[in-house]
Amino acid sequence: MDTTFLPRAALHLVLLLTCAPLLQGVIGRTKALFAGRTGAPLLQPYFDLARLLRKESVFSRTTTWVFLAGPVVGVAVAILAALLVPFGALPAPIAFTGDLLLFVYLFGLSRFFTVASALDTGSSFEGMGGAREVTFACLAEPTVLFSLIVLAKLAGSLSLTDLLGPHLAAAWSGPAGLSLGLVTVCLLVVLLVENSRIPFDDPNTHLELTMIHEVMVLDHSGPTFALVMYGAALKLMVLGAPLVRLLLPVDTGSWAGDAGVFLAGMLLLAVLVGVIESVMARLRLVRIPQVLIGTTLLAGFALVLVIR
Amino acid sequence: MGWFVAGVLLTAISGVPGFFTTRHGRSGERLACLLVLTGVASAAASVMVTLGAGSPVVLNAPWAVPGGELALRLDPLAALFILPLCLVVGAGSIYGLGYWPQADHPGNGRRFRLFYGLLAASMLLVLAADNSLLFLFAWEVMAVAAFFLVTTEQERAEARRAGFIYLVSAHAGALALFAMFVVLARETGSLHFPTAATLTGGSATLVFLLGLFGFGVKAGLMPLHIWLPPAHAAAPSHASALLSGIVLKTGIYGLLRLTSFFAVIPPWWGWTVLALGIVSGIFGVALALAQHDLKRLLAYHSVENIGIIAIGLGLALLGRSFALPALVLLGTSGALLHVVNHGLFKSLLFFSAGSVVHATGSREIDHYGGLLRRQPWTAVCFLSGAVAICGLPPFNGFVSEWLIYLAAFDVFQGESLTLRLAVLAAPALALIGGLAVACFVKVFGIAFLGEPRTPQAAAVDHDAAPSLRGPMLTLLLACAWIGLLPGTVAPLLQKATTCWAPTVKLASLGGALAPLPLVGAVGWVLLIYLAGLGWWLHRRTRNAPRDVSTWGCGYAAPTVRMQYTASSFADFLVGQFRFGLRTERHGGQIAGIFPPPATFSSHTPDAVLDRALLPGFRQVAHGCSWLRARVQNGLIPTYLLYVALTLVALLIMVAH
Amino acid sequence: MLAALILIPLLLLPLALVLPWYRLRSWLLPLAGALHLLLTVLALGTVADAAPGDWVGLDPLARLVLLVSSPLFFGCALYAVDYLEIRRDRGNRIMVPCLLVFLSALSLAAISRHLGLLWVALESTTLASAPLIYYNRNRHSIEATWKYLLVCSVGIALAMLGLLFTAYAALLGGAPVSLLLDDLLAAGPLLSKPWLHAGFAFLLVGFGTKMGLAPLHTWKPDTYGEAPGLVGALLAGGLTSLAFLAVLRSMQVMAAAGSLPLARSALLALGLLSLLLAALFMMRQNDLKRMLAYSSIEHMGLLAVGVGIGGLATFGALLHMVNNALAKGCLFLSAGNIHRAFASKRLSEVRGALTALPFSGTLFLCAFLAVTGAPPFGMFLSEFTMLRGIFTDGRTWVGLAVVLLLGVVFIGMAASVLDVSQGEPAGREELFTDRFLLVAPPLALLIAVLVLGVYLPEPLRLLLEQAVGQLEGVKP
Amino acid sequence: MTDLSNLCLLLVILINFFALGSARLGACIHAVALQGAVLAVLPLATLGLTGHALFLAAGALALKGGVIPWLLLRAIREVRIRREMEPLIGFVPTLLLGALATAAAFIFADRLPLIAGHQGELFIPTALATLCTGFLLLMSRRKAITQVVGYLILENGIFIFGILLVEAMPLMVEAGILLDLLVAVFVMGIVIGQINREFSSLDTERLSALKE
Repeated sequence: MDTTFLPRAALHLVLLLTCAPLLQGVIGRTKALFAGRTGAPLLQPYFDLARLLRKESVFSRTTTWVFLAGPVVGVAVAILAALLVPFGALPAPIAFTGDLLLFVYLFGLSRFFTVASALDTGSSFEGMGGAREVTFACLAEPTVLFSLIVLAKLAGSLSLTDLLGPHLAAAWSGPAGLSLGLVTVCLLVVLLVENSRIPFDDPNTHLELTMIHEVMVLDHSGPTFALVMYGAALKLMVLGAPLVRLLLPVDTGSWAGDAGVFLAGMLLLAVLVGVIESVMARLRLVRIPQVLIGTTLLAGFALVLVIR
Repeated sequence: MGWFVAGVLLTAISGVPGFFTTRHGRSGERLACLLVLTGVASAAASVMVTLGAGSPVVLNAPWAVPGGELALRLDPLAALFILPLCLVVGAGSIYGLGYWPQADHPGNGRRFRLFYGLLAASMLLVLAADNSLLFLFAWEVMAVAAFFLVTTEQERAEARRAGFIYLVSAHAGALALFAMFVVLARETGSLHFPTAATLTGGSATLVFLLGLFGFGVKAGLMPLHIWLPPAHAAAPSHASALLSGIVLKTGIYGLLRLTSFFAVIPPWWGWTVLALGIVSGIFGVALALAQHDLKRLLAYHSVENIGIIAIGLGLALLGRSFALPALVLLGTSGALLHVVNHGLFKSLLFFSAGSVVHATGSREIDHYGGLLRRQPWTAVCFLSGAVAICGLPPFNGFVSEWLIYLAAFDVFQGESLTLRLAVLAAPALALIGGLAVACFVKVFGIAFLGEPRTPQAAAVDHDAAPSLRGPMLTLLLACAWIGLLPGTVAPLLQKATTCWAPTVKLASLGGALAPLPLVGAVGWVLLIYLAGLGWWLHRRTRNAPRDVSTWGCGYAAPTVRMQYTASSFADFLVGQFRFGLRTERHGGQIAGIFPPPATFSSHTPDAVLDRALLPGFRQVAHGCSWLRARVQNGLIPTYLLYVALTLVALLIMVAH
Repeated sequence: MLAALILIPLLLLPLALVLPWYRLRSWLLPLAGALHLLLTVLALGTVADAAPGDWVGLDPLARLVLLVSSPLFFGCALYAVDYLEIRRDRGNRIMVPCLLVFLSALSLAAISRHLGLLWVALESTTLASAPLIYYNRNRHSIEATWKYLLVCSVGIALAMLGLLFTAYAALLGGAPVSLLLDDLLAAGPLLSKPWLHAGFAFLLVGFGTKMGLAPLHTWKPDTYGEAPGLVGALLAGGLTSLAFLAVLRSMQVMAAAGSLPLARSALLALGLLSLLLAALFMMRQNDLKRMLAYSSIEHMGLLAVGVGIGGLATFGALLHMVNNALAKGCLFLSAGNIHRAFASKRLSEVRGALTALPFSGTLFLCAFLAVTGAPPFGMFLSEFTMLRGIFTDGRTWVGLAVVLLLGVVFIGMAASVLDVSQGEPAGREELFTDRFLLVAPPLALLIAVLVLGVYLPEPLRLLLEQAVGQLEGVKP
Repeated sequence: MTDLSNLCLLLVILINFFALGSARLGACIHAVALQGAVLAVLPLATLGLTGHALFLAAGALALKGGVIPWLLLRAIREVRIRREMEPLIGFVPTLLLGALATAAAFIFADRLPLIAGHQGELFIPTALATLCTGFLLLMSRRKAITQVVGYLILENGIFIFGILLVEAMPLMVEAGILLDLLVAVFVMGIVIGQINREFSSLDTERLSALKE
């Protein structure tokens, strides 16, 4: 632990905790604009969180402490994972060989508890949502690993900070550019799946039967629901960070500069997500596994490109 | 070493005194438990001393049988298997006091404890044996003892069938090992185990194939896993824990020991083990996902975990073939650590499953529900076990899988292009992990959360008794310890790897190669976060109203039958594996506007046993009886004809 | 003293014929057995090896066979007391004398050094055991007896011709024409090969029939299936060992004449065939005792294979002969108890022996484990030693085949035995329960096998070594 | 005296064929008795009037020519069975096979190395031919008694061979052998009686309840 650990960690956390909800706002705004509406203010997510925190929770008599564990783990994991991933050119505060696997498995942990807390309500809808969630996650896992392998092969290291290091700029133009592109696409798909976005899920559908992620949190209210939403926002940002770094591997040299670039990138990503959500329709449920397996194959192809 | 032998003997005879006590008295079982505890304690102590000593402790005494020799050898590799064995056996014997008390099982309790002790002792012997004959001796005793544990409730047809399948497959494996050790002896000229990395034999291929079969059957590598699910389901839970947690590992130990003998490892060995591992891992967990019987499900997860271990072992073997020390170190230590971990958390899971079965009297997951309120301790233990077996931080499962991942990534250090294909182990592991999460969320959610699905689940009134709770918590602590302080086991893994591959120059584990302490540290941070947030949320929602019913999308009168069931939870995911599983679905078709009551059930038979082996054997047996009816046709003239023909044949033979 | 071995049973014979008291007559058997055992032990200790020219005498092989058969007979004799007690309806007027004659003939066969004498003794055992097989007096038993009598007599007749051929080989070779073993061994190389080899073929067929090597085994399932348990034990444990001894004698002659490899390959062929047949025919065998008969064929096959390989394998085979006799005794006796208790030997009707007969059932299960070569029983050691011999000899494929067949045998046997012993007892007559003398002998035999499994006494090892030396044609 | 012995041997072969061909059980048994009697001549013809020879002759005459046939005749009389042979394969094929076997025996015997004394004598071929005949009867006839007859003829063949090797067989052993033969046939007789009681026929094909 060098002396700069604490300030760097602090910067990371500040960026994460403050800016995460903003992304949701941006996505919402983008969609509204596409739909020709004015839309909610950019800071709407903050207001929602504040309102929820002020409210009182109501719990089904079926639920137990596991019901609370879901949101808690979700937020905790997101914050912890943020310490393992570089924000743009800002290196991760905690970086060591193999931290990328920790990164992946932490989200596995949060999924475990999210689904568990959904099942805790005993509602068949939430059970259904949980089943779909784990299915898609299973099918997405190999894609993530393939992409990470490609990046690791390029970086010759097993730490996220090195994986997303300055060498990417050169790599894009190099022979590995194609596989980098494929990897980017795959990671984008994974981002959309993991954050339950169109075309894989519809965050603001109004029919429980069609929901995947949203249906799992039907019973949350007040502070716990605030945690759920906040966790979702953090997750989007944490999972988006590598993508941003991939797409604009710029090193300005100064912390402030790097942070700025990163934030800009995140906002662009949010806009992109918004655009996708606006222009695409939601896939039929049975199609989603096929798409995910397709992405896995893409990632595999990217891997083949780099190891030969 | 004297302590070790004493421990073995004590454990072996632990069940005997019980036969001289009254049929219902508790003294016998208490004495047995005490003997087992002292036995494993002394064995463990001697192993600890060995590890401290550094150089392996050996014992060579004469044994008056042809080729026999009482040769024992305790080295770190064996120690790594013996220590969890001692822990699980000890915990199991305490658990048995509450789970299988003599008072409730006057018929088979004493027999059970006799063979429990025998099994433990023979396994200790297997792990310490340094002579083929002694090894086989202990190996077979182990198999037979385990058979009697499986058929403890031999009045149940299911148990008998399981026992038969187990006994047959165990014996088939043992016969292969007979042949293997004999060929080995032909190479080395003696039945004493050769020293590591010395063997350069002509018939290495034969030895490896025989060994792979013999040990693979015991370890339950797909497609040799046939005996595993029925046996684990039929045995009493602490026997299942022993079977799944430790007995399987003797197969892995055998493979490790065997491969350690050879100076050069052909690449195809590594590839074979790796492929088998991947197949076992993926299909094991997929089959597990499709099960509704709690213990069968756990058994299939053993197949999966053996697969993970095999992946690590395969990578290590490749590392030796291609001379990559880092790969050897990571693969071996990953595999070994996973051996230990699986021993711990699988036993934990079986113990808690036993507590559930004990309380509800059913093994069907769909008969449970809402048990968390009724059995909080059991629920916590099962939950931690589940998190651990899914390889999620901060528990021990993650550490070992993490090491194996690192090994998989490490293949890029090698020059060979074919070797790099081994990196595919990583995505496979990821898939396995994902499926495992799905499966255990299912089990935990359906069994412990929601509302009780059946009257007997609702009627559960007691949590695990202290004699059950103690062992479970011990194992839980062990899991957490390895998960949060992985650095502490690194030296042991290092030593074990060294005595598996003494010729390879190894870096130090836990350094830059695999910073175990940091992993532990992150685990601690996670715990702190969880504690903080959880505390806050608890404070914030302490007096929130808890008397409303779950939101049923406007439906006012939901019943417990409406809850998502285990099969429906798994259905969507299992559907993706239909090509390999061939789940049988019965009913469930509804028609009309006002459909009549309909039932739906799905059942996933074992791909190898139920679909291939049993029908095949039926055919063969039929052919045999046909032939017998022809040859042994009961007519004296025919019989005399045989005599004449034999005579003629022999005359012709001797004429040349 | 050797003469006493033969005479004592014969002396008791008239007693058995005239004694009016049923139970006392039964007790004659243990008496004879005990005396015989005592004398055997003394003889083994004191009597020196036979000198050339003796008609009866001991040598390592003979000692081995005596050592095996005498305790086995004693065990069966003790068992017979209570057995005959519960079979008063059938009486023991025939059983006891026949068993006495059997014992006498058995000892004669074991110690005779004249092949003709050996032949006579063997034929006498056949004749003496025929009435024993007919003990149950029903259609099946009569049929079994007839088959046994005819097939074995024909076989043994062929053996006689084989002896004559051997003698003719001596005649032609200009050696002294005699069937004394020592003369033949001395004549060794002089014997004319064609006659000797042809003679060996006849001998092998003849004694092989008695031993029950496939495809000469045909009488075995019927006989073992219908004979009472103790007779089955005596046949499977004692008689087969004697027949094996006879085969070994002829091998000795072949070895002396320098045609050992030929003899070996012949035995190996028959042995493998027996293993194969036994393995296949044990599948789905619906009759408990017939299943045991096939198991006996399997073990005869193992012996033949072991001797057919030679060296270490022969050592294993001889050790296996000892184990086989003891284990088969236990197996047949306990199976007999189960048969009595359930009044049936159809697997479909026998269930849950462990629960119904705690002692016999357990013994049966353990004996099953013993004969299938599971430690800690002796057969594990002998089979393993045989395998070592086979592989060390470089016959990898033979070894693998043997292993495979052993596996098949295990599957077939386990299926039946587990069905019999486990589960809920169904349809048994309550009148039969374990009695001391019906349980103690098999238990003793089992313990003997157990001891041989964990400890091989030095004298026995030496004896086996010498016997192997004899077979390898090494002049003592 | 070789011509005498050869004559006897020829007679033996003829009797073999008669036994193979005859349809009447009684006749068959008488034939065997005659064969036994003829065999009794052989030792005297070859060995002269030695004690051993006399013993053999006497034994053969008494048992093979007398007692055993009498036992068999008594058996069939007691059990009052039909006197047909009831062959599994017809008489003509049996005869043909018998002829073939005999020819084979002669050829085989020619191939075998013999000591000077036995060159050109009929002993060995006859012995083998008789052996084969016995086997043929055993394998081709149904009735239990016929099988006993076959067994007897088999034994006769061996006896013929044995005459060549009297040195090898001391009296005691010979006695034992003959005794065994007697007892064997005796026991067989008893068993036949029992079979008849159980099955009311001597058809051995009924004796096929035990199979597999």
